[in-house]
Amino acid sequence: MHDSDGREPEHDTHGHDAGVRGSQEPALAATRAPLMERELWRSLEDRGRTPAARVRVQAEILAPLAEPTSRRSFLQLMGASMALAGLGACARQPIEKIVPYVKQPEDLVPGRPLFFATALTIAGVASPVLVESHEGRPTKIEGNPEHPASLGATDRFAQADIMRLYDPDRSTVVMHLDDISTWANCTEALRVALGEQLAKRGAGLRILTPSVTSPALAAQIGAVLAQYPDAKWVQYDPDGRDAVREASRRAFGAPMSVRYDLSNADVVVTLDSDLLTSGPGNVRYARDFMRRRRIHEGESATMNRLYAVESMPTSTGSVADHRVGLAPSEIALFTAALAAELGVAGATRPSAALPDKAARWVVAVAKELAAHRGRSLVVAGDCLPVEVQVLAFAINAALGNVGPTFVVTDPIEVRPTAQHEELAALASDMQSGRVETLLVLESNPVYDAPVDLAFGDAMRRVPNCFHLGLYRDETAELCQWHVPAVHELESWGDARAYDGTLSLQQPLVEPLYDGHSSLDVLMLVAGQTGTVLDLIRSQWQVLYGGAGFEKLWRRTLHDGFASGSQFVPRGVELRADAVRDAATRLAGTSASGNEVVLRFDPNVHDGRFANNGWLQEVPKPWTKLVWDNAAIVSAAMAHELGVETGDMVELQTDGGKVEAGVWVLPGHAERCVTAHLGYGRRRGGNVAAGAGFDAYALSTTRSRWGGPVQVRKVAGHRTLVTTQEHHDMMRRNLVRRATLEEFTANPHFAHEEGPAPARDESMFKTFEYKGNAWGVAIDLGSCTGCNACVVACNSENNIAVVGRDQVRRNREMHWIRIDRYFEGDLNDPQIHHQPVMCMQCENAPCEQVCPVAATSHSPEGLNDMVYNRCVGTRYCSNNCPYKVRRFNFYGYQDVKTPVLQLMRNPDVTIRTRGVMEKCTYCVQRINHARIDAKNENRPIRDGEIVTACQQVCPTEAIVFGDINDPESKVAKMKRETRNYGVLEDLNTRPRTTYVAKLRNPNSELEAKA
Amino acid sequence: MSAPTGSTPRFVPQRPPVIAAGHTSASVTDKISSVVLGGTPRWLFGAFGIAFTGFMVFLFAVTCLFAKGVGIWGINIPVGWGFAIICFVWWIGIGHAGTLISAILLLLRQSWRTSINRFAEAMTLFAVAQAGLYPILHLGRPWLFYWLLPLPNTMTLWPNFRSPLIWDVFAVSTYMTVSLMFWYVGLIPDLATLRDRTKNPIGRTIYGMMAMGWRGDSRHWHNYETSYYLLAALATPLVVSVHTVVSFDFSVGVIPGWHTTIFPPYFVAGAILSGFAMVANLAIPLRHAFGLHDFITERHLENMAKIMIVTGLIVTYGYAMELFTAWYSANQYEQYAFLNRIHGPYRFTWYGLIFCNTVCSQLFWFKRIRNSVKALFVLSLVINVGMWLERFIIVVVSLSRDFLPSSWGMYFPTKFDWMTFIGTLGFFMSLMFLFIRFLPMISIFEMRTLLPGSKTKQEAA
Amino acid sequence: MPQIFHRSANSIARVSIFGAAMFGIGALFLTLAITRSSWATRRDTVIPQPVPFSHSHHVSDIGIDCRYCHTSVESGRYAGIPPTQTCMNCHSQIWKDSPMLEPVRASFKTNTPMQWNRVHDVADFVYFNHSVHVNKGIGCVSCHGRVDRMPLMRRENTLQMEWCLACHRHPERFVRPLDQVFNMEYDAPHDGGVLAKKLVEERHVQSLTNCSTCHR
Amino acid sequence: MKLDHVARLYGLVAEFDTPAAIVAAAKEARAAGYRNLEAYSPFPIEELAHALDNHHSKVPYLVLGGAIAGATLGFGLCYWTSVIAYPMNIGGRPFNSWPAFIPVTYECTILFASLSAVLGMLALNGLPEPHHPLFNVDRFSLASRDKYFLCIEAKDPKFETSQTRAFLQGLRPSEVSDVEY
Repeated sequence: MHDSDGREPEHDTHGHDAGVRGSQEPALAATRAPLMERELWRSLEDRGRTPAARVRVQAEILAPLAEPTSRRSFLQLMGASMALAGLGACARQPIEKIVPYVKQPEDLVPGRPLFFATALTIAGVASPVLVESHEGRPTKIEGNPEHPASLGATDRFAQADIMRLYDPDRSTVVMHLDDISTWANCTEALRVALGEQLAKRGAGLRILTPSVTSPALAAQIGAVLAQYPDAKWVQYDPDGRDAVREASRRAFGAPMSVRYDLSNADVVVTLDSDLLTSGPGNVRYARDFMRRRRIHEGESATMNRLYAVESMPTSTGSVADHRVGLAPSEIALFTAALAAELGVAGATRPSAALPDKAARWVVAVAKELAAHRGRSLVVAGDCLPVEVQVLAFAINAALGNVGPTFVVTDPIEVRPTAQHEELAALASDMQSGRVETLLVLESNPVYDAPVDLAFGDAMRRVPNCFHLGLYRDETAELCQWHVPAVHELESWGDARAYDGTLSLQQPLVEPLYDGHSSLDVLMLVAGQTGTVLDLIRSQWQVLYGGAGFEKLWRRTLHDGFASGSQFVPRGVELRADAVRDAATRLAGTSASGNEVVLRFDPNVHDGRFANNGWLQEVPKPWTKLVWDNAAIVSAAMAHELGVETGDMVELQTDGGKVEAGVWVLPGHAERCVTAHLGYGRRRGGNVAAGAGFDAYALSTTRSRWGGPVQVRKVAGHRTLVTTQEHHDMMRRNLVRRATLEEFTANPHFAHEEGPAPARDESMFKTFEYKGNAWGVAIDLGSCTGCNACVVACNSENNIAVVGRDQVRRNREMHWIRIDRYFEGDLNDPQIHHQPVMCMQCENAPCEQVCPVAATSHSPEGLNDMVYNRCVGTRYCSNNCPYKVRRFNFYGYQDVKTPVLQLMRNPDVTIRTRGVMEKCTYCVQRINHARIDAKNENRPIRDGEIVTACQQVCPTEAIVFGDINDPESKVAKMKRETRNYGVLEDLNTRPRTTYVAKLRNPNSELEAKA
Repeated sequence: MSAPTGSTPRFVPQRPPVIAAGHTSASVTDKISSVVLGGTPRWLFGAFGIAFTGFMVFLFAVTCLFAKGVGIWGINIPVGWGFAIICFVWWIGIGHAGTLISAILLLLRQSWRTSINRFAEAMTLFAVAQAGLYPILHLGRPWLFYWLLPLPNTMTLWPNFRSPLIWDVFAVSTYMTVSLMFWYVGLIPDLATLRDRTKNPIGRTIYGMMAMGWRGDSRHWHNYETSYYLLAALATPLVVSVHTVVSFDFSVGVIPGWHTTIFPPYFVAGAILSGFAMVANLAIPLRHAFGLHDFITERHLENMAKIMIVTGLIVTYGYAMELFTAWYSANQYEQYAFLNRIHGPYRFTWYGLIFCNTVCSQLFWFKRIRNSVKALFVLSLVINVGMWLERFIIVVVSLSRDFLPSSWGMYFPTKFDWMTFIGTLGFFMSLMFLFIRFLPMISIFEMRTLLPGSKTKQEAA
Repeated sequence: MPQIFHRSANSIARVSIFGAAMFGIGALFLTLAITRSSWATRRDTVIPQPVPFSHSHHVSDIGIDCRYCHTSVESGRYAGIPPTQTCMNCHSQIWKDSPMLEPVRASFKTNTPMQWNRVHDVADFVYFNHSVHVNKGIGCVSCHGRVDRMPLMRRENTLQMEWCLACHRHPERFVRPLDQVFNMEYDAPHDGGVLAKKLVEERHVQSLTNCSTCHR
Repeated sequence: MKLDHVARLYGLVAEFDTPAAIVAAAKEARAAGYRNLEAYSPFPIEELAHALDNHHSKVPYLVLGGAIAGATLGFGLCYWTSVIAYPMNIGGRPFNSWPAFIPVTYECTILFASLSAVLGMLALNGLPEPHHPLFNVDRFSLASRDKYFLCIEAKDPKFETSQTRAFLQGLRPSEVSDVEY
């Protein structure tokens, strides 16, 4: 896993053994006793005695050998190779242990996973999930189909969270300064500190938490504040939606939450917002949005239309019908102009001129919006200034969208606050020594607070800092006390989803380490006893008290949320003066000089996922950059600066300066540099170490999301690693595409190159596939390139993280990749996403060339890959036209770190060194379904099998099923005229086909463009 | 040999003879066997030392490979094959000259072959031995190489006989075996000679065993010749088939630049070209070192040069034809694959290839160049480089840019790639030197047949 | 020139040539023999267990049904090794002081699991599922042999791929009525495969020999 | 070399200097009715084989046999493994994808043919035979250099030591010597 440069190959020299199965060895030692009871697995004990292990030992001796070798290590090498040579012979299987339960849980069938509904939170907002649990080990996270915020899908972050649970870098012990301490000592210290505070009514006590939507937690904090009236509770999240809250306060008189209903929107305008793939509710938004876009034969051919105005190109922008790149200040002007154009009351046209493309847009977009009153939507990104937010509200109000598409509700935060102001106040209090005891609960301000607060220095002045967190991070480092936090899958809790739906969190596994939750700690502070569960139950009783609570509670446990707890839309009164005020302020501004755009990274978000190998290695949309962030600029600006991708530039704001590698990105706005936050972690863990630069150094309270910047070229070079160097489709008809008009005019546009070769177009008689014939259809129009499928596949199929250096050598292991092609003007390109996994060709070129028949065809048309038969000639990969096969050039799988063994999917073999691997259509899921069906002596139902990528996809772009069943969803999709196979003229007969992409451009703009 | 017309001055009056005048059966015997029976010249120690160091480098690289995995090489996805397969094909190619010279030229009664066939065959063996290593080394799990053999096992699994790699296994091992037998059979009478000449008792025992008690009985000679000719007749189609099968590794694939029907002929031609180049590279120094100018004459060198002209033309035709087919096919993938060879990031290899194999091989049209030993030696070296480049282009350049631009990628050899390559050169030369030192590098008994004194007819007449 | 070799050398030479060939072939057969030997496969070798549990006693003497202990055999991948609880159901009453059963009681008291040694152990990359075999009418005996005659558990079959395939290629030779699956004494009717044919049809028994049936 | 028994005579051997001489001698010996003759030369002399009437070789038949066996075995192996032993759907190709089996068949043919050529030759020549009475003759070592030998074996019905020696002397050899066991 963390074996980034593959220095320590895990050999599997057991002649007939391709690998350790994922489930085999949860190192019981490393996990706590209660977990041990649940393990039915064979234990690690004998492992040291297996030949594989013996060689591994030698391999470790050899580890330093990557570089030039001394005589000694040469001799060691000789030894190792002798051993290897000898081990070709058949070896004897070691005797393994069976560890049954002492008392077996009733509902548990060994080998059958159980699913539990719970929720994960980012910035307090719940994303509802179902968690697959194997004998008490959570192994896979899925969306919660019943929950309105998920409908069965999740985003990439939720998928990757399982790896955070098992992250070996998680903090495991209570630390006092730099010494290992105990929970008892910590509580004692806390008691003493609080004792002092009790006297002065908590005047010196501060509690810092992330945004809180959890009623239980809020109530608990309330209880604490009751005892310490003068204490202060500060909420801070780098991605707290301050601007939105503030805007709603100004526009509606009270801080409100805003959510969108895209199922009613015909025209959507996003202003610097990655609506569809990040932020609260993105999963649901993506689903609703795409459902309004998909066109099926016979149905009325209507599509919604998306205009994206953004500085850094986002996934949302990539699926927009029209995209324009504008610097943030220009976006502000654009909004103002749009409001004016629409005749919004109080709006004034800005004095400063817009780029003419933008100017054209204002007219066209306004026209379009006006034509769709009540069925349109304007979305302002969370990072835009309050004024822009206000205007966006105003526009929606003016268009009568408030209600149908633009939904205003009570705030989902229990106590909505201007977080940055609170944090600033806290910082100054600390500076001036007014703070004596600080509780930092699961947040990391030292890393992610604006630099000008000098939060770290301020904290040094606080005598008692207590930190609770998953990692011993930058903040923990400066606290006297650090307590390891429990992961959300280890603890009870509750939180609200983006729409206010109250979701319950339940523990999937006993805490792996001596961890505690915020609730724990706060109960301690409040001097309460009892369990967290009781606390939550009592809190819920308050909410849903009365008779039948037990019933509701049990149902909630099952569903994962209280159904119907969604917040109801509120009618709101827009304050004209607020609009006028905002408009005039914007009208004054002008767009000039270079700006830096600070945004959350698509992979590591605000930095909380920086130590997550899966997310680090997932290629970012648009750039396909991995393991790094960069100073992203447009081609024109790069030319202006005289830099190319990889050159170093220095970015300087009033906050400070950083050096960053340049990435030239087609479609990026002019006059601005995008720097993604969340990298450059100083105490982020082994995975995060060395990845990227810390863009928070540029963020100040005045310009948190960027502002004026000096950019200058400096010496040096950084190898920015990408998984795809070539953006050009080379006039190869890989992603077939058309506009809605073109399609209606010519429904067969996808087959202009002629149809696929006939089935009998071969000198051989072709195989007939009776019974089930598995296939996949992918709707290219729906793919946002959000990467959720890639992470889901990693998790489902135990795919190794290979690390920056190996990716640089084109050795990433992803079974599914999202190819990205640019089309058209370099400064304003169209982008196409194409998810590519094994096509399961019926005439598979890979199979024929394998000398040992390690890959062959199943009667259901699967391209079986047998890892334990593979000898690793790599011939199959060479001969694969789609290059979807992946090879273990080293032993990439970490089979040593015990805790990582718990993470593995027990149904998928762990591949060892020298073995080829590839997508299997999740054959393990197919087999489970088949076995269930056979046991019940019935055929497999359509939809009974979903592949990991299909299940997670927020936009339902991927459909798997039986193509021999004419009624199956996949068969229907494959009957569409737009359905085509990539490279099908090679007569490979891919089972994975694509439904050509449709765009719905505004003819007016298209003509001018 | 029994009808050595090719060598009688009658037919080729203007050319130098294949063996200098004034030699008798005795002088030939003593001259050639003295190389073996005489002491070891000092330079041989030095040369062997260098070669053996190379061999050690090879062992080191291989040990690292087994200990750490093929990841130490530059290979990746899409370029799954690198130096290993390039060298495999290259060595196999070089391995063609030996059998070709001994078999085909024998059948064609080209008696000038006689003085070079022995070490050409040895060269074949050692080259094929090098080639044979690579398919095993390049495996991800080399310790399972035996899964490529049709051995009964508890999995009831068998090799996939549709895979060209299995064809390789059979072709190369057959070629190895047959060449070995051909070489050994040819050696038997000379081993007898050495047995009877050597003063050293150990040597005598060893040569004695290897000679199997050969006495030169006329009945033996008859069976011997029959089977030797039959072997030649069998080796000829074999030698053609081997590189054909090797070329299948690529032409059976679907990758643009691989999927070509012209591969078999032009692989074979290329093989012969590089084979003769290598023979020239070995023959010229040896001839100097051991003063064998009488036996390896200008005529031999010139003939080799001529063969290089022809095979050089054939491969050139191959290159041209590839380009033409790509253009004519109107298949955009094919067309791009070849444009990429000329314009792509690896273009220099393609230009190098054209220079080495086309330009240089055709320089031999000039008699002055053809007859200059130095030129021949240098150009042969160049041609060997060229043939290596050809394989590099076929393997790496084709793979680096195939169908989906999204998965295009470059291949850069690592130090381990180079060590494995240089290493085999050392391995090869070490074996070569051992052979020169301990076995007659020119077939003595066949030389005898070339002597005027060996004719019965003229005297009888 | 004196003779180099004694005349015996002639025969020695010829014999040694054939000898070499013979040696090669012999070595091959030896390897095959070893891989199938009970040493390599642990077939028919009794592996020591913390408690010398006797299937023959519990099955044939007492007549406990397989499913009493192996609860998940019909529903899950694993037949299921009984939790200590199951043992204690009876052994808290009978033999409750037997020293032989001390480990069981200890496990129950200290709430630490028993650690049995695996007898039927397929390679880690083989995904065998009990439920589907049982539900298609493959009797326990077919793989595990007459456990009712095994005082101490041992592996009856090699569990090697060729052995699996023997059945997967001809399931009809092994299927039995569902009510006979757990019957140790079941004896297939000698009706020329009429019953087998019927069972195969109504249970949709397939001969699955493709790789992903067992390997993923 | 010590002989552990009374030396008996294997035959008489005459040494000649030129190929022509030995051919002539061989012809005369045959004419004189000797049948158990052996002629030794440093290189093959076709006339000599004719003179001694041993130019019929069985090697070609062996090779043909080997070739046929090889072909059958090669194709048989491919066919049996991929059609009968474990038929698999490999890339949609039929079980019996015979065109793909040709290379293996071909190589096996050549391998077996060549093996039978070499082994056959050795067998027919009774090799290996490191020990042979002729090696007791000191000058015989020149047979592998530039001398030619004609040997009349004692087991020849017409053989009578003194007569035969006289006969050989009559052939004007450079030397006649006894061949002892």
